[in-house]
Amino acid sequence: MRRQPARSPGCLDRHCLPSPTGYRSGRCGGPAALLPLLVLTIWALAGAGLARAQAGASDVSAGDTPSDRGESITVSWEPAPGDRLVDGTVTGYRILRSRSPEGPFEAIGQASPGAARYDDADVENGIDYFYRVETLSLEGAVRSPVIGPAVAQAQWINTNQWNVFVVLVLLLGFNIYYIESIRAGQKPFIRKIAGLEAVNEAVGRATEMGRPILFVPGIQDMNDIQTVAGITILGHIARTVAEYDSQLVVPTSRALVMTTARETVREAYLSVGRPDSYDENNIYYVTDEQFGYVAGVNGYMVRNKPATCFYMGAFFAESLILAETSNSIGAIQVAGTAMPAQLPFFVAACDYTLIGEELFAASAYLSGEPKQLGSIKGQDVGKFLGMVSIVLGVALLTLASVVGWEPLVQAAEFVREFWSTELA
Amino acid sequence: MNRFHQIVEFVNDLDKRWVFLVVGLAVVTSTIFRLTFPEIPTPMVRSVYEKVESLPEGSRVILPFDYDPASEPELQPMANAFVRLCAERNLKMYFIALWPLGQNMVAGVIDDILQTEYPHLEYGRDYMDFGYKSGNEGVVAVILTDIKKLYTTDAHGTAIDSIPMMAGVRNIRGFDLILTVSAGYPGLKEWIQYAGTPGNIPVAGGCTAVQAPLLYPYYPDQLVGLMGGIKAAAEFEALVAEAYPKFQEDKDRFLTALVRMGPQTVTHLAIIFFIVLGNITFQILRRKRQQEALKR
Amino acid sequence: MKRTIPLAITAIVGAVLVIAYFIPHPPFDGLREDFSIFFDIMATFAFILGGGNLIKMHGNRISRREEGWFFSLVTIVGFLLVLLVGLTKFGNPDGFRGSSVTASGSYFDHVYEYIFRPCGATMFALLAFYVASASFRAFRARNAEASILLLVAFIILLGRTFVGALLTSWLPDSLRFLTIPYLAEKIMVVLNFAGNRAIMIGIALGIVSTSLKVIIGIDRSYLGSD
Amino acid sequence: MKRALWIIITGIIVAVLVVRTASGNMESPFAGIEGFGTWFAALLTLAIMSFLYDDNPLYRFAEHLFVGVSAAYWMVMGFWSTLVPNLLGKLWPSLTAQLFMPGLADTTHDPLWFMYFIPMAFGVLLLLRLFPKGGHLSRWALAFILGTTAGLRLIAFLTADFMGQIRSTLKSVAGLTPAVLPGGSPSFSFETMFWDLVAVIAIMAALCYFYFSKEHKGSFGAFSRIGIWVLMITFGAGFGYTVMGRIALLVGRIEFLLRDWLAVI
Repeated sequence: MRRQPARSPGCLDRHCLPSPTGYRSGRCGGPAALLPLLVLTIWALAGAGLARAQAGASDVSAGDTPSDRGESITVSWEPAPGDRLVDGTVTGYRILRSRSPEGPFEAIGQASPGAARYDDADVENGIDYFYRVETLSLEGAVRSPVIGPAVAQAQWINTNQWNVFVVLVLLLGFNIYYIESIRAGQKPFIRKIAGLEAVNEAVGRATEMGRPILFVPGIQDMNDIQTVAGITILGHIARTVAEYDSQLVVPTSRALVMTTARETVREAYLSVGRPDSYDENNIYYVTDEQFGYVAGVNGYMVRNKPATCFYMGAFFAESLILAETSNSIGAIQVAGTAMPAQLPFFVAACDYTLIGEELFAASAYLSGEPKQLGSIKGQDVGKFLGMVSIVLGVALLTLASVVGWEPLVQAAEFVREFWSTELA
Repeated sequence: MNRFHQIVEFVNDLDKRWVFLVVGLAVVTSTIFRLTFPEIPTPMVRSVYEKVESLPEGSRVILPFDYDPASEPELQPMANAFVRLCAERNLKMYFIALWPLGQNMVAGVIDDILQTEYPHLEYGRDYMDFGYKSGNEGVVAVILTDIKKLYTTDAHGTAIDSIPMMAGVRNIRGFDLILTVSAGYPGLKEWIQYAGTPGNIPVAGGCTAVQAPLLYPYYPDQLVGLMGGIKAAAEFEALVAEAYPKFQEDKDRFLTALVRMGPQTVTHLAIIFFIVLGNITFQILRRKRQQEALKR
Repeated sequence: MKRTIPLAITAIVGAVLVIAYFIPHPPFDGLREDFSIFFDIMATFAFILGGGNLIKMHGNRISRREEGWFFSLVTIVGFLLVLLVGLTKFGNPDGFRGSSVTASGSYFDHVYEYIFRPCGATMFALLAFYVASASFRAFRARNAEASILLLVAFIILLGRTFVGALLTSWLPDSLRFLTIPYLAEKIMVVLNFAGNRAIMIGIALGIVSTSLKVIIGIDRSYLGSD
Repeated sequence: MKRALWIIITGIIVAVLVVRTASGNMESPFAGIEGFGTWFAALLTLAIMSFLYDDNPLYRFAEHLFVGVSAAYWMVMGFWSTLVPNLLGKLWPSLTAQLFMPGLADTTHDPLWFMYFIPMAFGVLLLLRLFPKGGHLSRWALAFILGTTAGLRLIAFLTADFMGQIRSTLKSVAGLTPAVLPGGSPSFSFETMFWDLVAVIAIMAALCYFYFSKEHKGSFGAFSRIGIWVLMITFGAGFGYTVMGRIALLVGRIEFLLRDWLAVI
C-alpha cells in the first residue's frame, strides 16, 4: 500500500474525500451535513454544463495546524464545483506560498481532487506566511485570492487525543481501584486457567524424573512487555524449582534478558532460603540471531533432554521448531505468548498454552502477590467497556444505515470517532 | 493383539522421521521435475478468463498496471498471463499506470512478452502505453470523459493524435474491458468506483492475496471477476494453457505460477494425507480401547 | 533504600513517557522516539555482558575439556573472527572509513552470505517439515475443540490446492456456500479475523495492565533483593 | 552394519560430487571465494537438515558455528548502526565524523544532544555488574529500561490494538453496500449481512472467553464456549494458511542446493 504524498495521513484519506462508501467526518471540518449539499450541488451543476465549472476553490483559509509541535500550517478550502466524482473536471489543487502578501508565490505542493485541506509542514514557527490555492482543471487554472498571514506555533496539549486520554484514565482508574480494593482485603474471583495449573505439575514431574527444566523467555528484548510477563512467571517457577531443588536452565536471546532473568531467579532462590543452590551459569546468553538461538536451544534439548519446557514470552517462527523438537524428546510443554500468529502452533504442538491475555493474567496470578490480581479485574473491566461499545456502536451504525435519520447518523459517527486514534 | 492392530498402532505413533522423509521427497521431486497440477479455476477466476475470451478480435482493453517491484513476485505471473491472452486474442491493449513504478512494469511486459513473443504485433497499432500520470483516482475520472485533456502524448512522447489505435477514441467509455493488476491504492477499487461503474465498463483484474477479501464485495455486480495472488494466477494459467496448448511446452517461461504451485500442492496433499491417516488410526484404536473397556 | 531509587526511576520514566504522548510541545514531542533509541543504545552496551558471558561459558568448557569442548572452540573462534572482521571492517573495498560495514565484497559480507544466511534460512526451512509432523500428531479428533481445529485446518489446507475446488465443483451454484473455496475464504476473512481481533484486544488490555503495574512498582521481581 | 551403510552412502555422494566437479558440471570449491562459499553454504545447509534425522556432529558443528558467528554479527551491527551514529555521533559529532564516518555531513550538535548522556550513563551502570560491588547500581539501569518499556508500550497498545481494533469492529451489519454514485440507492445482500453479523458475534464470544473474573457457567459459560470454538477456528485457519509460506522457504533451500550448488536444474 502506498501513502499518498502531500496529504495529512489518516484524515484526508479516510474522511474528507467525498467517498461514496463513507460518511464525512465532523473532525476534519467537513460536517456530515455537507454530503447532501454536495449531492445537490452536483445535481444542480449537471445541467449547467462545463462553463460553470470554471470556478475554483472557495472559502480558502490558512492557520496554525492545531495540536502539534508547530512547524505546520493548515490550508483548507471548499472544493471547486467542478470537483466531483462523475465527469469531474478538476485534476487537483496546487498550493502556493510566499513570505509577503505581494509575492512572489511559489508552488509548495499539490492536493488530489476531492481534497479540502493541505498541511504545509515546511514552515518555521513564528513567521508570517501567505497562501493561495490554485485549482487545476481541464479548463485551466484558477487562483484564489491571497490568504494570510498564518503563523505556526507549538501547543502544550494535543486536544486531538482527548478520547485516548479518556480511555487511558478509565482503564488506569479501574486497575488502580481494584488493586487498592484487594489491598484493603477484598478477595476477587478468578476463573480456572488450564495452563496455570499445569505449571506446578510440570515442575514436579521434572523433579521426579531428575531431569532439568528448560525455560525459554521468547526472543524479544526487555522492551517487549511479553518478555516482562515471562520473566515474572520465571520468578514463580524459580521459587518452585528452588523448593524442589531441581535444575532450571534459561538460555536467552538477549543480553538484557539474561541480566534481568538472573536478578529474578537469584531473588527467587533467596526468598525460599536457598541462595546456595543458585547457579548463574544456568542462565546464559546464546545469540541475538533468531535462528541461531533456536539452533542452540534445539541442540541443548536433544543433548540434555529436559523433562519440562516452558515457553513464555514473545515468539516468532521459531515457536514450532522448539515445540516439535522438545516433543520428540518427550518433554511436557507449557507455552504462553501474545503473538497471535504463533498461537496456532503452540496450541497444536504443546500440552498447555496460555493464549494471549492469559499470559498476562498468569503473570499476575503467579506473582504470589494478591494485589496483582487487581490488574486482572482491571483487564476485565476494559473488556466489558469494549464489548459494550461494540454492541452499542454496531447497533447505532446499523440503525443509522437503514433509517438514515441525521441525528442517529451523527451519534453513530460519534461512537466511531471516539475509538479512532489516528493522529489528525 | 492381532497383526492389524499392531500395524495401526505403529502408524498411529509413526516416527516423525517418516513424515520428514515424505515431505522432503515431495518437495525435491516436484522441484526437479517441475511438476504442475490441473488447477481447478474458481468461479471468480474463470469469469475473468471467459470475459477476455468472449471479446471479439480488435476489442479495446485498458490494462492498468498499478503495482511496483515489491509485489512483483506475487503479481507478475498474472500480469504476464493477461498480456499473453490479450495478444493471442488480438485485442487492442492500452497500458496505463497510476503508480510511478507501474510504468516500469508495463515496459517490462512490452519488452519481455510483446516484443519477444509477439513480434508481429506493432506498437501504436496493437498496443500502446499511456505511461504514468499523477493524480490517482483523478486520472481515472478524467480519462472517463476525455483522454486528451490529460494525455497529449504517450509514455514515449509520441503525440496521441498520431497513434493509429487512438483514432476515434475520445475517452475510455467505449472500451470493452478494464483489466487491472493492482497492489493497493490507487488500484482496482478506484477503477471500479471512478470508471467501471459510472462508465458502465466491465472491470476485471487481479490483486495480492491479502487484499482480495476487501474487494470481494464488488463481485459480481461491479466486478466481472477477481484474482487473488499466486494461486489465482496459477488457475488462470491453467485455463490459458488448456485453450492454447503451446504454452505447455515451456513451463518455466509461460506457466510460472503453476510451476510455483507444484511443490506447494504436493506437500499440502502429503500433509492432508497424514492428517487423514492419523485420524483413521486414532479412531480405530479408540474403538478398540472402548471395546476392551466394555469387556472388563 | 536500595530499592527506592530504582522504583523511582521506573515510575518517573514510565509516567513521563505516557504523558508525553499528549504533549506536542518540544522537548516532549520527540521524547518517545528518543527513549526508543536510548533503549537500543543500552542494549548495545549489554552486548558486552552477553558476549562476555558467551566467551566465559565456552571458555570454561574448553579449559575443563568437557564433552564437546571442540564445538565450543568453533563457537569462540567464529565469534572472535567475525567480531574482528566486523569492527575493523577488514577487507572492505573502501577501507575502514570509507564504506558501510556490510559493503558487498567485504569479508563481513562474505560471512553473512556464506554462513549466516544459509544457516538461518535452513533453520527457518525446517519448519516445512515440522508443520507436517505437527499436523500429523496434533490434528486428531480427540474432543470437540480439537475436532474444530482439525476440521478448519483441513478445509484451509484443501482450499490451498486444486483438490479443494475439485471436490466440490459439482455443487450447483445455489449451493455455492458449501464449496471448499467459499468456506475457506469465509473462515479466513470472517472468523479468523474476528478471533484474532478478540485476541488482540485482550492482549492490549493485558499489556496496559502489566505496564501500569511496572510503573507503579507492583511488578518488580526484576529488582532482586536488598 | 549400520555404520557400513552410512560409509557406503557417504562414499557414493562424495564420488558423484567429485565427478561432477571434475567434469566441470558444477563449480569447484577452489574457484575463488564464491566457489568455496557456495560449497561451504551448501554443506552447512545439509548439516542443519541432518538434524531432522537426529543430533550428530555435523549439526553440532553448524550449530556452534552459527551461534558464534551470529552473536558477533549482531554485535558488530549494533556497534556500527547504533553506537556510532546514535551515541557517539550525537555526543561528539565532529570526532565521530573524523574517526568513523567521513560521510557524516552535519557535524553540529542537535539542540537536545546532551540528553544522550542519559543512555550512556545508564549503559555504564549496567556494566558495573561485572564488578562485585556494582550489582545494585546495575539495577538502576534495569529500572530505567523497564520504565521506558512500560511507558512506550502502554500507549502504543492502548491506541493501536485496543482502540484501533474496536474501531475496526464498528460497522453496520445491515448488509447494505452504499451506492457507488451519490444519490443512488444502496444495495442489500443477505450474505453480507449474515457474515458481518457472524463476525460481531464471534468477536464478542471470544472476548467472553478471556473474561477472568466471572465464573464460566450458565448462558455466559455457553457463550464463552462458543468463544473457545472461535479461537480454535482462528488457530486452525492460521495454521493451515501458514503452511504454504513454510513450504516456499524449503523450496528456496532446495533450489539453492540443486541450482546454485549442484547445477542440476
